[in-house]
Amino acid sequence: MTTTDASAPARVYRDYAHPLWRRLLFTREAAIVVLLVLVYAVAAASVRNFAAPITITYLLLDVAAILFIALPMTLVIITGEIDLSVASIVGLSSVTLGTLHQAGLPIEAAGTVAILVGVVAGAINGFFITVVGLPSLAVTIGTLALFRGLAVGLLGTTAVTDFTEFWTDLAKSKIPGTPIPSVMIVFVVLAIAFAVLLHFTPFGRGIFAIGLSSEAARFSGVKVEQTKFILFVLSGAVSALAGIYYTLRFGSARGDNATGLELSVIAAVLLGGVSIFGGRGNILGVIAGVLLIGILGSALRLANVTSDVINIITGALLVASVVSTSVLAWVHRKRIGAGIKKGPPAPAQD
Amino acid sequence: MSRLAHLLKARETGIALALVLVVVATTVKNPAFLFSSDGWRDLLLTPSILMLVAVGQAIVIITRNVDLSVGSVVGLSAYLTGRVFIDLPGIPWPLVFVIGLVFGGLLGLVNGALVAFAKVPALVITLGTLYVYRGINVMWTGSDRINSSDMPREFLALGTSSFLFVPWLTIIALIVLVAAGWFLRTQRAGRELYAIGSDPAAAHLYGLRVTQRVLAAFVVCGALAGLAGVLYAARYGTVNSQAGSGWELDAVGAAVIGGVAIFGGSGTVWGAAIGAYLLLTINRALPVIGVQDFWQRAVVGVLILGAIVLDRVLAVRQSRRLTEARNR
Amino acid sequence: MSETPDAPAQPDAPAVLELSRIAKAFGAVVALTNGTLRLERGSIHALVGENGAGKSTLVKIVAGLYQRDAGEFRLEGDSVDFTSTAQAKDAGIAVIYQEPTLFPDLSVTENLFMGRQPRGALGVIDRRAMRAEALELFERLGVRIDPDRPTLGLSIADQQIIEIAKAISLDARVLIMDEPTAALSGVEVERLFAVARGLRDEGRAILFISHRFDEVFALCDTVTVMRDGAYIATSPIGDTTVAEIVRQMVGRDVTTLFPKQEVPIGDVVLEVEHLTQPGVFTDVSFVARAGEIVALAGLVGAGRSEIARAVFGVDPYASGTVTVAGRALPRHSPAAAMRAGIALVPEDRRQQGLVLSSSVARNATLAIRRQLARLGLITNAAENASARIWASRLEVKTASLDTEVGTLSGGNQQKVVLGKWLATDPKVLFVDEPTRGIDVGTKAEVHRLLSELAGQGMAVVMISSELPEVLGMADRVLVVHEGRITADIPREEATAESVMFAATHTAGEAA
Amino acid sequence: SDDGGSGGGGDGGDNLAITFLPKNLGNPYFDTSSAGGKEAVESFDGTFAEVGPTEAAPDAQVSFINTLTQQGVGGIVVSANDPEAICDALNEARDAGIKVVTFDSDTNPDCRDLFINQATAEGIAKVQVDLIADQIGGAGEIAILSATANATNQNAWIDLMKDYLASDYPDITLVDTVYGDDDDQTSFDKTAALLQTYPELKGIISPTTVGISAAARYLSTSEFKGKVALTGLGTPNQMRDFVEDGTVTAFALWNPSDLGYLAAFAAKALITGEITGAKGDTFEAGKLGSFEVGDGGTVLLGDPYVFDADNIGDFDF
Ligand SMILES: Nc1ncnc2c1ncn2[C@@H]1O[C@H](COP(=O)(O)OP(=O)(O)OP(=O)(O)O)[C@@H](O)[C@H]1O
Ligand SMILES: Nc1ncnc2c1ncn2[C@@H]1O[C@H](COP(=O)(O)OP(=O)(O)OP(=O)(O)O)[C@@H](O)[C@H]1O
Ligand SMILES: [Mg+2]
Ligand SMILES: [Mg+2]
Repeated sequence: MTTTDASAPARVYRDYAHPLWRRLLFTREAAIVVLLVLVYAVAAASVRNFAAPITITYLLLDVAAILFIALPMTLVIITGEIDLSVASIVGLSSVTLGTLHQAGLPIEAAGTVAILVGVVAGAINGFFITVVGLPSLAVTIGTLALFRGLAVGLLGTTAVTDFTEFWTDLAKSKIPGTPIPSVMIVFVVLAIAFAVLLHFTPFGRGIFAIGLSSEAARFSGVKVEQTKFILFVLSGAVSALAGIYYTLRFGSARGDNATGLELSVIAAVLLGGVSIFGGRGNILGVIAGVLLIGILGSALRLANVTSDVINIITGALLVASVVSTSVLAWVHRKRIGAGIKKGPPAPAQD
Repeated sequence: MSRLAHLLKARETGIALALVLVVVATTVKNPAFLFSSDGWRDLLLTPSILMLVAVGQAIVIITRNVDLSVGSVVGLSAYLTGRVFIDLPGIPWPLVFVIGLVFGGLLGLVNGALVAFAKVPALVITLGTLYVYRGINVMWTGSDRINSSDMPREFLALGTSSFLFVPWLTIIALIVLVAAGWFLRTQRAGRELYAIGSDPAAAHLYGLRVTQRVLAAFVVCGALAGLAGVLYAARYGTVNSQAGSGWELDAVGAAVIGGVAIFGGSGTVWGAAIGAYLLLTINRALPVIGVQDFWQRAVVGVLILGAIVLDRVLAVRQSRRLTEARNR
Repeated sequence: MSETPDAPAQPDAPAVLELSRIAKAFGAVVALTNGTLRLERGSIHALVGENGAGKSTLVKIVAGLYQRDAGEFRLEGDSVDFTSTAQAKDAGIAVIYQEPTLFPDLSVTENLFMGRQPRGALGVIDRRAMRAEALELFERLGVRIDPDRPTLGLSIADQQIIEIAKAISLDARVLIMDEPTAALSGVEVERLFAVARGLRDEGRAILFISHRFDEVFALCDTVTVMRDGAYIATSPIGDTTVAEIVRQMVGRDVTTLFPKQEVPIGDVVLEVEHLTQPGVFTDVSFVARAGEIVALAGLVGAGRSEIARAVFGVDPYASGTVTVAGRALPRHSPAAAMRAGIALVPEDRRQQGLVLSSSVARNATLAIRRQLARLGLITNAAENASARIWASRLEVKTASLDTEVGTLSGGNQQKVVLGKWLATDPKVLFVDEPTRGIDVGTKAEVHRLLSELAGQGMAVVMISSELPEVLGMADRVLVVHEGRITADIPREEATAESVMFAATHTAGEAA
Repeated sequence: SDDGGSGGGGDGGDNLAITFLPKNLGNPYFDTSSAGGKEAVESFDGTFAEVGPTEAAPDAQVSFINTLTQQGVGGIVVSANDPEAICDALNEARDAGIKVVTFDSDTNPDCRDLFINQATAEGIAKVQVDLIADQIGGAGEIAILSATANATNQNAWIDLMKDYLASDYPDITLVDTVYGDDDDQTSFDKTAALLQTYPELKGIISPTTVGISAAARYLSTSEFKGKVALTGLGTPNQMRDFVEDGTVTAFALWNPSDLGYLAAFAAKALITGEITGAKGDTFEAGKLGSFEVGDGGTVLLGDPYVFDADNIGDFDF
């Protein structure tokens, strides 16, 4: 079946409007990666001791929890939702692990239960957001308090610290012959899994479609609610995993572990080029975003810059990154004048 | 519809009822919660400062935005208050209120300008300024702190003393609340804030000055956070670089509990104020009722969830009623 | 535009509103090339033209929402340049936009008076006066709407009435109505006309945009026709005919447009039985056979789209069954419907049909992303390959496959939606207003395509508000009225009269 | 004088770059101890620095310790937020040749070389209980307002206080322990809650300088002023007003400045190899004289000092 007129010259469809190098180079992600490399190079050249391999070890150990949680958070934000309860789930998982271990369970079993707790926590978020239909920002502000309260309530003043050395050492061990912590193996596996899920599966295509237009996605057979539910459960599970890592790394299970981490995660994800309106972002950019914040912090601390200045720089970077995107988009619109952009306020259209 | 029926159906009524319930239950358990001069004073006083921040937050949320930097603004302005007293000895203390308001307003202006002109999401911008403002605060304060001895007695007295059994801070907060409530309900500009939050695209089509109004909402929110910072200094007497940290979620929580829809367009500052009172009163009541210190956060979380679910149920019921009314 | 004639001769007195050679482009999309219009005091002026002719764009330029790229805009003879809708409002121009622009959380009264509420001392809004004024307005329009309820959940018709009331109460010298009657019933339309005539007699100028010629002829005294963003002609209503206007609108005779091939009709593919969703549609039963084009006709708001959406599973339904090729479908599951072989080209292409800020390739393959996956993995290469096939079959005009689909012209967007669904190789294809907003040439192409698809054994269910399209394309016409199917008219018996009669009368009354 | 990574090797001699890592910055108690440390380090021509988190979070100190390890400082003087969480980081620092001295709040003994104890835990617990018992007349309800729930030193003292109360003051009941997180506002509000929850309350012990000053500030303006006794550990500068206005009669503390001073000298002695941290080692600590390492690698500063209206004027820290 064809409607092509045999006499008419066949139209040629290029796959891409721009060559590969341009498409790769002129993206938010590329900008972040370039910035990352630049910052690393400048720091290595100018900050004493920064170039040492141990920097990489410490840096990765420090940002590992953020890296983990950033993965599902990326997917959640791409669907246009948000999960503020992740750090509280870290605390809850840490406390679960600690209490059960204290009660005599081996780490493997206690860890499994901790992850299940994370799954349940994520499912609670998912239930309120997709079944009851509440805004995720409000729901997860509530569960942020709830999960943290449970965590702190369960352990009270005590902290569980008597973890088997095998596990606490494992959490900090390096891949033999490299400065890279072995926990990065787990991360790389997870990151590949999430990247494939987001960028190379029908499920991932659905995630993007939901973020850009959930109505159009629903009309295309994307199971919007189910997808979001799964993502919140994933977010809970991975946060719980991060909680286990956190606990073992510091050898201390406490209810207030990782307090406030949610904002660091979200800041890093947004810096990595994910749009808070949903529909845009990629895993590579997010990883670069997390590492950028980590490297900046590590280099500045080594240069004896105080944490307040580091915070200012982080915040300013975040603001600059979105404002610059918005300004670039505006310039782009001025130049080619397309009238369609996502995000309020846009004039209603026919 | 009679006024009474109207009042009973208002979204704020349920939450106000919950507040009354908490107070009554706690008082029954321990009469001192209400019937002692400190109990009465703290009941009114403790939530007053958060209330100011929640009122500002509600105004911003009504326009379908959010301001996460309020906690940092409170901290900065509280420290500024102390610095003013130290660096400008003899300054008449009422002037610091003006300074706090203006200063907070300026910080709000930065947020508002970025949101309104650069057209970037408020959540991201104010998350960024949350870090920046707090960082500036820490940099400025260092390990310094303001002690009560640095501030004039009359000013500090504001933080605790009362007028006709109502603490001064509460009176200030109430005046602001009434003014904000009055403005939002009776002034054109106030109604336009609702319109903008209800449907920004329609507001644009309609010719409302969206940019200007959103900017103003952020300035007001910042100014109220600034005022809250001044009151913080008066109430707590000591200010270090962490004053007000974490208040952003309390303020958003208070507004949401009080029935301000997170996607804008509906809710009142009265609701947000009651939400703030409920949030902090629960916090104070739980130990009296016998809930252990550590479990209180969990109860607060359940409460927030309960409030938004209730709000949702009411909204669904109303929309069903409206649909049925249409198919009359 | 070589065929563009000169603007009408200029009388001496300046018109209230005068537009000449207005141009406006949205990036690659040229909406207006020569917007020309002269609106006189005490006159009701019709503006007609096909979908996408640029009528609404012209209105939005007058309203100050868009700024023109070129041309002249005079108000009472003075050149003006609005940069905001507020300025236009202040200059005495009231606009009813094509899409309602109400604030759902606010009360009806507040919606009417937003930004110009009556005020008392201290600038306090006088709610009592405002409410009284609202009631008075509704009285004048002869409608009963509770002024205190929020506009959330109001029917499209009621929303439209509020828009009208809002515009009237502005007391403007120029009133522009962009398809105000699209959602109204006969009684309400009559009321509106009475009010409009009253305003005309007071000396105001009214611009009336409509696709309904009967209304144009009943109400207006002058008519201006636009095509492809350009002015075609202005004539006093008495000097022209429907046929003449249509010829000016389309540029050729319309009868050649609807070529439905005669093909043998096969077995029943889709069977819908007793579908009911309270308040939306009731006891809807119909079948569609292989090779058949079934048209769902009816007035706007009759519930045709809702029926299609429910069958496809996007909307829920309370009772009834949907069967495809003998297998019953679960409710409320588009994924299941797609697996069974149903496809739906929705009416709102920009919201429902396309992910506007995504690429052509991603859109064209969104519905078949699972089929394209190998071992669960999907690649850009696979998507591009599939998208290229459909882009070339439908001759989509796009620079590349990774172009944002929102930047394509409306017709090409519609082709992408069609391609997206044809790629699923459906047994039953629902098309809801498939030719809305697409140009004449493409329209013929779409018709040819639908006819070809039927010829290959697909069952096509077409929802259309254009009677000629329905009559030209359909093997069978099902008429929907207030959520019920009131008539099932075979091709031979389908005439404008029989369809319109069924569309405006309940089942009992229908012959 | 401090250019960050200056530590690495010094000029052939011992690396006297000593960095203080308090629980958090902006805490007057630690400001004073760091000042003492600075005085000491300068007196022996070392390089003094102070780094730290803005909030007393358990894990926040780790990245600072790591950074110091990378910078290769000679010694770290730290007050631990969590006995366990920073342990491994400290051990890594020690593996890199850095001497680790804890002060004020200890870690597990196997993660540091020395602990400079401000006073024996028993002594600290005893002085506070004795003070409150004296102020409330030996009988009635009391409560404790502590720092963070996991603070090592506070928790140890509180346990000892309970034992001591049970054995020596059977008529005093400890009704509750609440946690102000070493945060002014939280401590302030918790004080209010305590007073309301326990109308019969006779006294509050706050074994933390942040807590006691916040509690004093609340009390000074409340109806309970003069009725509910308050004591604990506070700095004279913060408590002066409240002692003068009668809210507080007496409270205890050691001299934090001396504590920092001693810790710095201990670090120096370790770095120069003068001592190894073994029991029985002795070292000179400048103006404070000579000290001996006791059991469990602990050095004791002395006994807590009681401040009251008569002597508070003599102190400025
Ligand atoms: N904001 C916009 N951005 C891009 N293209 C636009 C925009 N608004 C209108 N267009 C395009 O301009 C052309 C004219 O649209 P317009 O809405 O003026 O048509 P119309 O005559 O009102 O049609 P209808 O009868 O369907 O209302 C169309 O091709 C449309 O797609
Ligand atoms: N009572 C109502 N309340 C709110 N929205 C309504 C109501 N009735 C119809 N609508 C909306 O109005 C639009 C037109 O209604 P519907 O789709 O049922 O009509 P239709 O017969 O398909 O006509 P068309 O497709 O030509 O608009 C739809 O978007 C529908 O959601
Ligand atoms: Mg139009
Ligand atoms: Mg329809």
